[in-house]
Amino acid sequence: MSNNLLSVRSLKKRFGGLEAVNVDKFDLNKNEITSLIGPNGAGKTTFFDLITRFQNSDSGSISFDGKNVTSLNSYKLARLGMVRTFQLTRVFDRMSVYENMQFAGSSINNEGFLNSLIQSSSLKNQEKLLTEKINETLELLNLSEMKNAYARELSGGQKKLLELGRSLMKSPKILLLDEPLAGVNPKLSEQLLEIISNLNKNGINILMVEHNIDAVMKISERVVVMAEGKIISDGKPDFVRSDKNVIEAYLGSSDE
Amino acid sequence: MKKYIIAFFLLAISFMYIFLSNETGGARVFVNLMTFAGIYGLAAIGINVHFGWTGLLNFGHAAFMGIGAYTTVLLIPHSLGREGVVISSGLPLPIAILVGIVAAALLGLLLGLPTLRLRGDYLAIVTIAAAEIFRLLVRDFENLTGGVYGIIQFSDSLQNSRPDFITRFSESYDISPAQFWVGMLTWISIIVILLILSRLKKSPWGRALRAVREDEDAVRALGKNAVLLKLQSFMLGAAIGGLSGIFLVFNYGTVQASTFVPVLTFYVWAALILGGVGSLGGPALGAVIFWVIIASTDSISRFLFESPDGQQLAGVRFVIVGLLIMFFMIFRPSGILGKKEELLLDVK
Amino acid sequence: MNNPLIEVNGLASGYVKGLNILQGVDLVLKENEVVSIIGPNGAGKSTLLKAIMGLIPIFGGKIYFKGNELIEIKSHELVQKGIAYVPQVSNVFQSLTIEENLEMGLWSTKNEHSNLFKEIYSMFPILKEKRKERAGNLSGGQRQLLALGRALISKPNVLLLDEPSAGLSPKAINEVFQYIKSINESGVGILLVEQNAKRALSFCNRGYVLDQGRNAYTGLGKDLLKDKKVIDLYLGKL
Amino acid sequence: MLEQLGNGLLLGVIIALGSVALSLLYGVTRIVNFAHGEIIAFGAIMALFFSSSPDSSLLYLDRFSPLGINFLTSVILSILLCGVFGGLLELCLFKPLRKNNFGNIAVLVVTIGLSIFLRHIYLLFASAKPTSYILELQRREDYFGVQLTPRNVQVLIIGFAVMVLVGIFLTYTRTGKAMRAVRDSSDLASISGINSDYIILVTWIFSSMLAGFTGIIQGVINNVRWNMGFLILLLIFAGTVLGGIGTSFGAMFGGFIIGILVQLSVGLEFMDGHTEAKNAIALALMIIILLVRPQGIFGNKDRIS
Repeated sequence: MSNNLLSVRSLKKRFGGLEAVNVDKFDLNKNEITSLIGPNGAGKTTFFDLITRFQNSDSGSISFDGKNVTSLNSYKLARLGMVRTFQLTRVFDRMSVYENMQFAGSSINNEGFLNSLIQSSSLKNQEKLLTEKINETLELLNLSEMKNAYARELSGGQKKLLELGRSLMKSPKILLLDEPLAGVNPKLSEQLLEIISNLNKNGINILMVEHNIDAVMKISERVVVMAEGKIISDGKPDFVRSDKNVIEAYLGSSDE
Repeated sequence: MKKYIIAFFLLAISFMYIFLSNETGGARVFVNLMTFAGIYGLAAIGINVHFGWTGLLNFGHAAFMGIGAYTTVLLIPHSLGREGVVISSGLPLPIAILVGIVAAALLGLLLGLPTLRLRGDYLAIVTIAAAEIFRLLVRDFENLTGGVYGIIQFSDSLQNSRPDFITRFSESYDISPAQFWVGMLTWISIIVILLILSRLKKSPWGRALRAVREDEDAVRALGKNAVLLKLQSFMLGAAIGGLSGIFLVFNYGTVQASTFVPVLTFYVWAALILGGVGSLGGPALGAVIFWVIIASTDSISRFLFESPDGQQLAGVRFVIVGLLIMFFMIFRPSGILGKKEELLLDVK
Repeated sequence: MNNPLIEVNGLASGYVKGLNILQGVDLVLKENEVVSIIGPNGAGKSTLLKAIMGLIPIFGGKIYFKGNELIEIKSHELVQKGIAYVPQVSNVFQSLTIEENLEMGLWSTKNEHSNLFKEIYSMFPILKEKRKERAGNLSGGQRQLLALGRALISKPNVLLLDEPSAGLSPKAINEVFQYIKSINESGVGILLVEQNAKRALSFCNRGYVLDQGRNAYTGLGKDLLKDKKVIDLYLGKL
Repeated sequence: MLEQLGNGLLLGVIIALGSVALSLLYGVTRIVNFAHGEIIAFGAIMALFFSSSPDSSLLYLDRFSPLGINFLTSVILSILLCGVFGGLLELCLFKPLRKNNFGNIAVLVVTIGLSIFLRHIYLLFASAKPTSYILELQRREDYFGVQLTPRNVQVLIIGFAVMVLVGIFLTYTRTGKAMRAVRDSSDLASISGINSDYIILVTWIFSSMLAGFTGIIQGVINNVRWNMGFLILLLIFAGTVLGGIGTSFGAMFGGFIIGILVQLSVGLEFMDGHTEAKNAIALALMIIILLVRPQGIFGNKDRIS
């Protein structure tokens, strides 16, 4: 039990007549890159929304880091260290790259109305300390040159990087990446994969939804396959790759 | 820089127009206009915190202005318009003003709690409805608010504090000293509040509000309480609105249910859009230019009608207000001072 | 016989000016053909269909339908000309009944309706069974059939399909592909975007592989399926 | 209580009709139209202009005198004019905004400007005083314990009939179905061969005619004023929100409830002497509904987040 960072039990969500998610049991081990794959509409993003509390589940329970978070607010869950990105990249368009990072990194305390009004020297110091971390992270992501650009001026791939960088400013325990490689060119994809795998080596757990099967198989320690809201296969990449269920539902067989 | 030069010229032309079109009493007209402009500008600064900073649609500003005004006036010596009985006891004015501002902020809290979780256009409907509820209640509960007869004889609390030199200065230029004092206090408040706001805007809090304006879900994903931030912004803007309402009734010297009608809110919005949504000084500048336009509408009325009555004067004024709102929203949504990069065209 | 139905030359398109997702794509669909478009996510497959259908602005290149250039395309006029499109998501009117959905597909035609309904109903008996129900209550597979029915009822010459198998169970996928096959056999040219690349390539006559908004590989479906480079890049070594 | 029921039914029918028109427009175009009240007033004022006797002292900019034609003809002409008016608004204002990708909020602010503009044009052209149509005065009679004039009863019957017709129109006609289709998804509608621009234009015309009709009913029951639309707009919003914004049936129902509630609350004991506050109660109810069930009674949850 103590090895499970995240554990989900009989989680259900329906939309009208459609059973979007129905997951009996899902545990996430520490220090692994886990990938969630499956055809479009299999419920991966809904599952993401449910465990990050962006949507309410109909029934079931979620616990994170030993705490029951089934009905916790999404932002509180993020404070506990579960940080997500979005399938359609969500950067703050009319703020600069640097401000995007600043907002992510600044403490909730400093964002308090009174503290911001008074602007004590400790607040100013903390904001300065932030600068270093921002510069480091931007360096890591190769975004330093775009530091002062409005976020909306970035290319699709750069926005993905910025969103990742923003999440890193939170020093998360677990990062949930929703299609980090979607719309990213092969070269940048390589780079992103390397960054993700390095993050994992530095102790950040990764759970990601991704369609790029090659990338998934290369980087993940564990692959979970969803179809029609259910988990149909779960295991090491090699196991999943040869699982008959998976081939039928997702990878597709060439014999017609 | 170019837009500041344009703004400067607009102001200069406006003021020249006032003095040229009023050969006698130009100073009086100028002070009257600047006082109203200051009050509306202050109110617009409040809405700017809501809309420009946070993306919240508040169309019930009249309620915040009204609750600030009524609370303050009822706490100081006053008399109800119909009965004329003077209630001479009360709190000292500064404390009453403070309570008025707090009351406005609390109304913001009350309205914000249920509605800030909803989509933007719902907030617009709810705030306009809340302002109407406020007006109807004020009108109906006559024994407290004076209803349509209103409250009178409360200005002394403010005018007693007027320094002698103001009075002497006013008299030598044929200006109403009472109005000059209100106007001066209003513009001093604007400067103080803008200083505070410019500090807040650059602070982590101000940054967080802008992030909320851009994308609430992303804010939440980063562990920030978007609803709390919106609530704080809503209360701050409401408080500023409350203060402007207080100045408004001291400028009139009376307050009735009809002072805080919905069109008041629309006037303020027009000033905001004119000056530039999101910019710091834009709302105040917008209010000045707005009032110059309003003042010059009377000559349009005289052109259209031989001897315009009150109805025609008001009609022409508001026709122009409506046109201004539409015109700027469509062709220059960033207003005179707004940043082009922060255009609000695509706000959903 | 083998006249081109749709011809796309150097098409550049995207949602916002200056950010072209398609950067010069060429493509030909001939009569009676099934042509599939595959490629990694973000390659511009769905965007290509949307651009042909006039749903997003075109910034360069040309599109021909039966030899005539399409200028300032309006989607609803294309339907009259004989192009039908089944989008990937929100492809049925949820609050309308099945019958009303099909009726919407007939909006632009002045044909005798009752026969067309009969045809569709005999092709998809499940739709007849549920014709008075709201489309929002259908399962994913049934929705896909309804979407097909809605597109087919206007008797198109060309059918654009955007990932018809997405989110369906293996059984439903088989069913949908059976239908697509028989639709094609009835003389409708099909342009198929599929994520399930192997299935698509083994199903089609010819295939186009897109990458980053450009043509990467083109060829007969069965050749592409064996092409080592294509396997390496997009099919995986499964 | 019962003596207010008659008034409640009358107000209910006005608000229900207004809500249907507003809700239909919102559903198809996503525009929260604050100028809706001004279209309502336009119908009422035009009917007044057509039907009042030429020598009556209506202002009309001191230059135009009323036409003094038959009331029924006036009503029909006014409703048609409202349709033209709505169509022109779409073609000259809202369609260009849509083509330039204006966001919903920007359009909302534009409708507020439009509302102020139109309302005060009416103030300039028409009388500021409440004015009645030239219809004979009638005495109230007892209908099953409800007090109404014979004309009130006619108005109620016609109002209900129109709502039923609207329902039939939306459910069974080709255009009605297409309106619902565009409401579901305008992209899917256009790839089905429906010209969504055309449907939106039809919706504007249809909704404006309905609004004009609402205004005339309001004028017959009460009177005509330049700001009559704005005065009732908030109650119409309340009705729409109560029923669930974007659903026509919900809007009808919600509007009706609001109307009856507003009038019945006059009879409540604690409301004694506070007649003005009756509208406040309906508006407060709207806020409470938003708090507990933001999608309204019949609304769809997807439409609110």
